[in-house]
Amino acid sequence: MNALLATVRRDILLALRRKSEVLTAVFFFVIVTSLFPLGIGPEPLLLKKIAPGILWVAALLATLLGLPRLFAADHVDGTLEQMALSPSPLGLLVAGKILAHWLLCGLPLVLLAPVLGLQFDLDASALGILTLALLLGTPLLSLIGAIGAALTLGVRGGGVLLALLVLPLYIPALIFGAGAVEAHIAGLDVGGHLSLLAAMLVLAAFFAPWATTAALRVALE
Amino acid sequence: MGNHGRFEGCIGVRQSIIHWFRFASPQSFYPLAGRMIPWFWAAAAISGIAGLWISFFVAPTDAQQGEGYRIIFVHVPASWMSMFIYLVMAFWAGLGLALNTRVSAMMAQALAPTGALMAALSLLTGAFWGKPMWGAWWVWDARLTSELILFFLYLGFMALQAAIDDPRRADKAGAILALVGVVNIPIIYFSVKWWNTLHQGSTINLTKAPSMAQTMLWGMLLMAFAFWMYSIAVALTRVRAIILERERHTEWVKHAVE
Amino acid sequence: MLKVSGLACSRGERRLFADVGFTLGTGEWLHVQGANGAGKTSLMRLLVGLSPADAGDIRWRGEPTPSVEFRRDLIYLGHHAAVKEDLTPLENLRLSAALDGIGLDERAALAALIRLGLRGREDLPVRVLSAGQKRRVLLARLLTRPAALWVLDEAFNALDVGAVKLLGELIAEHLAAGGMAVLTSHQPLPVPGGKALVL
Amino acid sequence: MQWNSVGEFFAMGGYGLYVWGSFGACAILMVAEPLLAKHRLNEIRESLARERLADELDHQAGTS
Repeated sequence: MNALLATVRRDILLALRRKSEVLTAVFFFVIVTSLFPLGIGPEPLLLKKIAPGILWVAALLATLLGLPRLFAADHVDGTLEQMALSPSPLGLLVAGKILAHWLLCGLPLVLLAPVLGLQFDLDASALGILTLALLLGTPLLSLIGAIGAALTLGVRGGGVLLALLVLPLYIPALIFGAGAVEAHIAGLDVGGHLSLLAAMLVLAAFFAPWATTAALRVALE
Repeated sequence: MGNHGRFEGCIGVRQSIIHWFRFASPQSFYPLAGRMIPWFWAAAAISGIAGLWISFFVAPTDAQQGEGYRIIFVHVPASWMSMFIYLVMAFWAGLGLALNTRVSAMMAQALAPTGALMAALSLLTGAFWGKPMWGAWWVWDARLTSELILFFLYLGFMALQAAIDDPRRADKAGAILALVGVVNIPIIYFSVKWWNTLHQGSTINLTKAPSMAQTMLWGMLLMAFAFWMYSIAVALTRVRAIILERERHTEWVKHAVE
Repeated sequence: MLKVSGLACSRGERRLFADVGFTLGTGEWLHVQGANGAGKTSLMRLLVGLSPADAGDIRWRGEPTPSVEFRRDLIYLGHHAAVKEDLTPLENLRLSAALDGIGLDERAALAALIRLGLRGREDLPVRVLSAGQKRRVLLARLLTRPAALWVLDEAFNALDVGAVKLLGELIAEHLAAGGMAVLTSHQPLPVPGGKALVL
Repeated sequence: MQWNSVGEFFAMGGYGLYVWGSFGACAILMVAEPLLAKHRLNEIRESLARERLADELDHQAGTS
């Protein structure tokens, strides 16, 4: 467990030395969501209707943007090799890296979402549901994305390939995440959506680090 | 000569581990596949002709959808096969990953294009059905949407394998992806289904459409059997090519192709 | 203690080596020699468990590898720098120790860096150091991480005369304390004794 | 048998385009795929045969 926390600390320290990489994903999220009203028109009812979908798709793409770098730097400089040979289980270190990725890339999106939701005329309770759904959904995106990042590590055209592999797997998160906000706006109960998101998160937290570890070992061979 | 020694060493070890699994070695599977292919083609042709005859001349006109429903005789088998092939592909890939048998990984690789073709056919025929029934080539129906995602999963699998140069690494990475896909397919399917019922329920459903007459069911099953046999025959042909491509530097390949 | 038998490896279709075997006891070291492309690095990666062997058996203290015990007893330094350019040498040392689950206080880390001649560099980002100095940061791990088996691939490359001598001393101390080492190099090594394995 | 004429059979009760489009697409793709697979197999076989021939020629040149 200490090794996991040490990995988180290390990756956050590294990110703080290279702030631009973290900020890119956040700016991307802000810009993409702001482009939609410009493209569609400022009609409040329409914007309110499409807001959950747009915010979720933008969060998906922003997460995707940072994924290729998740293991690439460690792979190039050889620290990943050292992790694979460390007495600490590689799965634990990988879980730490995924957690750090979420803290650096997912959590800022969760915190920014309510502010951006205001652009779409969402009311306070809808913003609350949006934040809650993203809070459950963004770790799921990091977990699933890590598998894709490990599979495409060091592969030609890795970035585009990563999108092709990962985006179809993001669909359930998108459906229930955006669905929760839509259901709330329509006055329906959102408990089902959120508990399904939570269930998927638990499932992914269990399997994704394991699959990622297996893929990393293959990539290191 | 170094290759020769290593090859025999591998075969020796492998055969002692799984001696009952005779076609575990490419060397013995290559001729075996060659002998099996004509039989699968024959089965595909016979059941295909019988199925087509039932689809067009025996099965009655549907009261609700007229003659248009006859599309199900290719749509449903294609959809079934696209899902079934993914499972089979993941099974072989997983087996290859667990037991390190080369043929099973090659089999997974050979099945992927056929599975993708079945998914594409399912989408195409779905569109041909949708246009007269729903008035649009594409409708976000739960089944069509799931099929589209399945098609993407096949493309991802093939793209990943194509992007990795080292075949052994490509096999393993592909296997992990296929297994991740298998876990996700039911989740994706149910989420899409839920999403669909939440937004708009399509009134006429392609697959459940006609109150299935006995003859229709038989036609569909025969066609599905024909598609199945076809898939095996094509996949075996492809796996033979893959075996030769991968093993071209071994001694047995030099003697096998006289 | 380390017993290797019947090891075989191929890259693609090319067979690199077959039936490689040796044993190492306490205080012994092995010099792996061979021309470029003979498979020295591949043997090292097989040995530590990064890549699977085509055939063969590697046992550490009688148990098959890779195991947690083996990884705990192992230090592997490869061609890569394996240090983070954006961190200082001190941070690099302490964080890699933390990842390995080993507590390393500042005093011990500093002492290791000073022994490797990095006095005055401990708070600079590694990116401003020279290639040889980066290598020294990595070598400092040999002092901070207790391990019985050192697997060093071309560890003497990019080192100046002083550092070569220092690394030789470190290895000699390690062997004298009952450790084991597997080294690759083209040139003669400044370490006495040792078995030789030519690929 | 529900068809009174060939024309009726091809018209498919007004659904001709869609029904024949579906069956046609299946037919085309399911003929093309085996041909492509067979082509791939022949390609590698020819390449192997060429290599074998080259080996023989090489061998002859070496011995004569």
